[in-house]
Amino acid sequence: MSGESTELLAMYEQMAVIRRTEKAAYDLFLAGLVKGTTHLASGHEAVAVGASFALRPDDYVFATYRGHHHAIARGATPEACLAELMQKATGLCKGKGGSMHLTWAPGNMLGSYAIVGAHLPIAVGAAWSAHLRGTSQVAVAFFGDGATNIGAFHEALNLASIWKLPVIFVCENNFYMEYTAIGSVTAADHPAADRAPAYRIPAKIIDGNDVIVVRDTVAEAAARARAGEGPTVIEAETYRHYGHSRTDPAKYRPAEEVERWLKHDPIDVARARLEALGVTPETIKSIDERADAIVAAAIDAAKNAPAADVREALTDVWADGGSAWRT
Amino acid sequence: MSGESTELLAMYEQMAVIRRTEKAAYDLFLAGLVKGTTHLASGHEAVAVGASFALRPDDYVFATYRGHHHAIARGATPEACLAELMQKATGLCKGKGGSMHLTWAPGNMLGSYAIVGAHLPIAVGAAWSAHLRGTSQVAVAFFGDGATNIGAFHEALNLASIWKLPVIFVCENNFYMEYTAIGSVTAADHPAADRAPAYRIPAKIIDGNDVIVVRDTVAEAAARARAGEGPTVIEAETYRHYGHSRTDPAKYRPAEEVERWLKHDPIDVARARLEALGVTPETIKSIDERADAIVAAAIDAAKNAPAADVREALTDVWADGGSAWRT
Amino acid sequence: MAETEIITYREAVAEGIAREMRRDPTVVCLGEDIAAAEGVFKTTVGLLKEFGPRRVWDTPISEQAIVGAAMGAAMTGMRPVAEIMFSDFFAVCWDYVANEIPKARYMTGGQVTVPLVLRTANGGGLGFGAQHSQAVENWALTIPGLKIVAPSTPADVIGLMAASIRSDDPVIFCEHKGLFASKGPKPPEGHVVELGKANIVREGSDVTIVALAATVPTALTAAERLAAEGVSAEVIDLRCLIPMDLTTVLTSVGKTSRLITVEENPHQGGWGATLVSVVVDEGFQLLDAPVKRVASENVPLPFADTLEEAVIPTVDKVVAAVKAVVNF
Amino acid sequence: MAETEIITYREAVAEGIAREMRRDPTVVCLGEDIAAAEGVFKTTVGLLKEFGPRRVWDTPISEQAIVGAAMGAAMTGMRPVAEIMFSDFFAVCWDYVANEIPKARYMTGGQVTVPLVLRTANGGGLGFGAQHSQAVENWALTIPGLKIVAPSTPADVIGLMAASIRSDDPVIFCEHKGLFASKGPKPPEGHVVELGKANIVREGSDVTIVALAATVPTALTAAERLAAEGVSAEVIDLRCLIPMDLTTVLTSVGKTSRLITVEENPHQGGWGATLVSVVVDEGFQLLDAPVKRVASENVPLPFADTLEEAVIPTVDKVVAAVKAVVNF
Ligand SMILES: Cc1ncc(C[n+]2csc(CCOP(=O)(O)OP(=O)(O)O)c2C)c(N)n1
Ligand SMILES: Cc1ncc(C[n+]2csc(CCOP(=O)(O)OP(=O)(O)O)c2C)c(N)n1
Ligand SMILES: [Mg+2]
Ligand SMILES: [Mg+2]
Repeated sequence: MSGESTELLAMYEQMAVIRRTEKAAYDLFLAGLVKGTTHLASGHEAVAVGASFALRPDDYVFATYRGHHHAIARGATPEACLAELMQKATGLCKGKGGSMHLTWAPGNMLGSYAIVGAHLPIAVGAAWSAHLRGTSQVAVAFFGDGATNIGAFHEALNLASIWKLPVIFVCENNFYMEYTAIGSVTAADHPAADRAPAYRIPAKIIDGNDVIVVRDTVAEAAARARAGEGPTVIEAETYRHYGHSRTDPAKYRPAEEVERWLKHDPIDVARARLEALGVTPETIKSIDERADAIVAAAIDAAKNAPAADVREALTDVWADGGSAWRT
Repeated sequence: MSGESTELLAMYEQMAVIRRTEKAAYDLFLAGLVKGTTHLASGHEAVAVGASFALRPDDYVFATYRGHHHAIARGATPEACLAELMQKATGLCKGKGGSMHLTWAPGNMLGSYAIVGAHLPIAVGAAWSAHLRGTSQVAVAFFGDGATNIGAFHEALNLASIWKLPVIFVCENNFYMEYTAIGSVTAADHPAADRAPAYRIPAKIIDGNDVIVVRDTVAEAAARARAGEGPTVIEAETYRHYGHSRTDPAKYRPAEEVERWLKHDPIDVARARLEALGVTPETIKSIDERADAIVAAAIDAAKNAPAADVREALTDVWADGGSAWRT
Repeated sequence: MAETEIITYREAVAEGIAREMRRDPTVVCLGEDIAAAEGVFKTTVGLLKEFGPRRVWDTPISEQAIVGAAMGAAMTGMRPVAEIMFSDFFAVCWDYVANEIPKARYMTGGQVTVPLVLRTANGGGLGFGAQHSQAVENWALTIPGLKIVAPSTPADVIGLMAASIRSDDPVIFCEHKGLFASKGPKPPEGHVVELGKANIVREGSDVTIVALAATVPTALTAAERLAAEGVSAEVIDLRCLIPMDLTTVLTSVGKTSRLITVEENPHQGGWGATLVSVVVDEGFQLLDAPVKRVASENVPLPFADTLEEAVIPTVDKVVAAVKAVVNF
Repeated sequence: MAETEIITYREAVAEGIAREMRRDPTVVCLGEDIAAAEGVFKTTVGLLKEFGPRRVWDTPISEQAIVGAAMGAAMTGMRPVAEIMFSDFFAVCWDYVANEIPKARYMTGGQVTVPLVLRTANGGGLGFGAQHSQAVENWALTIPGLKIVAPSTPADVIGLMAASIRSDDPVIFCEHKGLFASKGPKPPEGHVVELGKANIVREGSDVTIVALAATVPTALTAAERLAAEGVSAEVIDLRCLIPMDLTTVLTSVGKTSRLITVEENPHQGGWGATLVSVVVDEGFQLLDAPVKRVASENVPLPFADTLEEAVIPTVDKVVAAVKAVVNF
């Protein structure tokens, strides 16, 4: 197989694993084994995986509450993610974060942020730090279309631009906030890309469901960033397969639109590309099966893991590991 | 005299009164009679006066801590303004607001806001209210160049645009924040106007020291607003004659730049226009003298007014006039 | 009959708003997903349908613009009711809540009033994690110039919503997420509960337990358990933090000589501290025992149910605190 | 000699930062007008000159970006010291202070640390009006996960700045505007004051007065006046709200049996309330008199000097409060 086929196959596998992990999260939520809330990223896989394959392991990634795909793309295991959702001691955050706060520091996936837009300035700060330390690391902030109307977006883009920082702003434009269409509340057709010129930041609007396009666009932006040329805005158009959160049936989306996007599933797109590169259906099938197995094992392991340790409630506030507020 | 000469003369007089009031504030500050801080608007007069002459008395005006000119342009007396600065009972706000919070509700000058950018969404709300009540009133927010980098700016412009509200955003671009040049921290040449397209709002960059230009530009924006065509951004270039606040000598500004702007004094510009319209130097002189007299009387009256009533410390928190926090 | 109709706390929110919108055409609503989607907590169901898009507005994710616009509208003749979806998000528009809205009237020497309501889903217990579970009524308490309301029953939601919307002062209206599904009688039309009147929800003689919002049912359950053990607890639903009904509290402590507060706020900076500090000043001689505050631990709120329960007030913790002061 | 050199509180800020910047190359500063202009309060004088533009950064008026960027840098190997020019402006970046910085470590199960300092000019008494005069250390107190420091002398500024910058936890560092011109001995190099250690600045036996930042000199002056009238007051400079040194406070109350707090925060939600609530729980039997809190009135801060003085704590108010509890 060509290098490109091998890499695409690896990306395909990661997308397949994410898809199945999200499905598992959904099913476990329905079964009452995942509590609180979840915001699933099925349909968004190509954004996380394409970006991840364009980045170095030491680059920084910041995500939103819809961040399972980014955690996995940066190396967190499906098991640790599901265990976190199931409030297990083996969860990514020991059961203290939950679905909305998946974090995987070993992969420099530095958190999932549940206040819309909050992580954009934080990512700018990581990029500033990389610049100060001279490491040529890049920071990437993934955010939704809805985040483009909050103040932090504006401040982050301006600061990144004037300081020419190595940060990439990747908008996962799935056309909806929670239940409201982004177009109905935004004075721009492309909520992120159309605003980028106001900060002298170059922008690209891309098919966020084509993992190759995402990878190449992020790679280019990362190269610019490492060359000291500053930030880039990438607006990756995509679509969520589930509703906004939990069991939202997403009735507010026109059936025709849903159908069109389901036909443009990022996994199908990648499969078609693989086939075009001559990868056999059997090879793809074996990958699918491996993904099935990985996630099935993850579900099992997470289910069987011990519950979060209640003593952890009072740890990890301070760097010394504790939570003492008085002396 | 022509109608235009008469109006220009009236604007000239108001600018002359503001200029002298600011001078008085400065002198009284040096004399220890004005305490706390002041942010003088000498040099910015044409923005306030030109706008005010383009507006209806029932239109809303929102200003910053650099807002003396807007209070006076909307009908507050120099006496009440100076009395406020001097902590007198007869002050615009009974001595409770001070220089940074001049407010003159009878002229719908609904406040001076000392948190940079905060009043932009508030002005949008007044415009929304006018729209809801069907009054065809317009709201105007005056703000500095520095305010264009804060989140509230972004949120205000987007909301105003999508709701097509009758609001005018007037940036008094004096090229500096406190002591730092706006250009050094802003990813745009024209911090307000260059960003307007990101919100689909039309923008104009104008000579903010030419009162006629200001008046006509604001009049046009107000007409658009009243016709239901939505917001406008006006970037009025101007310059402050004093430092940022109190006795700041503004050493951070190049001498050549200061000189150039002092030669483009809005009062001189208006005087030249008056002369071009055939108004005699004597007429202008009589106006100058009247302004001298008004402000001299205002200083006297403010000095002689009773000090703020200390009992007022515990009034005006609630609409019932009191401040009881418990029952 | 209307009197015996049962309604959920969640439904009471929409009902309370609707009643005021019918009365007063200047009442308008704005917020994220409140109109077409009828609220992510379904607390604005029916409003768009009944009152139309000129009175019920969906907004972008722009909390500063939402609350700022509400303020500007309130200053100019409207009575906006703005929703902040989760109370944690007050942090992104805190300038309006802390610096603008509560100070406008005072700074201008009384020239302007700001009659608005900022409604929000407040509090924990649902496993939403550290950024979606906070009880933030104590943030508002640090800011003079805000009325702070936190109802515990559907009837109070309606009665206090009426008083809040009619109030000429700005009101922070905390709807507790943990109570949305709870039920109670639907009050008759015209039901108004005056701000600043605590409610003695259970009479008792051994100890006074002061609670608010979701801690009221916690306190009541604890009181029942204690009754079985021979301890008679008086439970006060404070209803409002500002105005704070200290008369009712001090009167009760005069009777019981013992005081416990039950707060969802973290112990550091929680509302009970202010209340207790007044009682130990003005009511020092009334007290026969230490005052205990059952509050959340001083940590962010964890996601896992068991951990969250370890952090927030529970019936067990209230019972233990009461026993400690009663056995003192 | 270095020991007898006198320095202003204002100069101590820059000195304290500079000492740490010399020690540790990961310490960087950012804020509005802090570099070329050396700070609007002249608290960063000399930093740009000594450390250059890669370590001292002027920013736009973008407090969310300032504090957010500081957080991102802190998570990735730097020790940023961010200035928020006036503490009132925490309101425009409150999300970072309340929801992001203090929760990151906990939410991630300890995966990240956020070693940063947010410095700010805090407090009133200078006639800057309602939006530039607040003492907001109590806002921070409502948020578990922040260390809160508020020095009262130049030596403490330097010693606590060292401890704050070296701390692996986020620190809110409140520099009191009313103290900038005050003077005191410049401490020797290497001076570090551990966080969470209160300072007994005057010993006494009749009453314990707990103060913070600008209320420390107020309390000390009151103590002198009281001494002349035969009342012996012990004055504790709390120095930090978190960690709160309750051991020192409880020990002192054990000796004096009487407690007064002097807070610039409004009474509602002020830090003294939390402190008092612990004392009346754990130290109930120590107390011989009501506890009084001398705090700001529950109103926004007025501009006029006389009105401001009527609102904030003064020597007269402290003396009156002490007399009331001593004569109880
Ligand atoms: C400041 C803030 N406001 C509101 C919310 C509630 N909220 C959570 S997700 C969401 C929609 C976000 O939409 P978008 O940015 O497009 O991301 P998506 O969920 O589509 O991935 C909203 C409004 C929040 N978390 N934070
Ligand atoms: C949110 C906020 N940050 C910082 C400040 C401090 N500050 C007051 S005025 C000012 C400069 C504002 O510059 P600009 O907007 O250009 O207005 P100008 O003073 O030039 O009229 C700053 C930084 C503030 N008041 N509010
Ligand atoms: Mg979206
Ligand atoms: Mg300026």
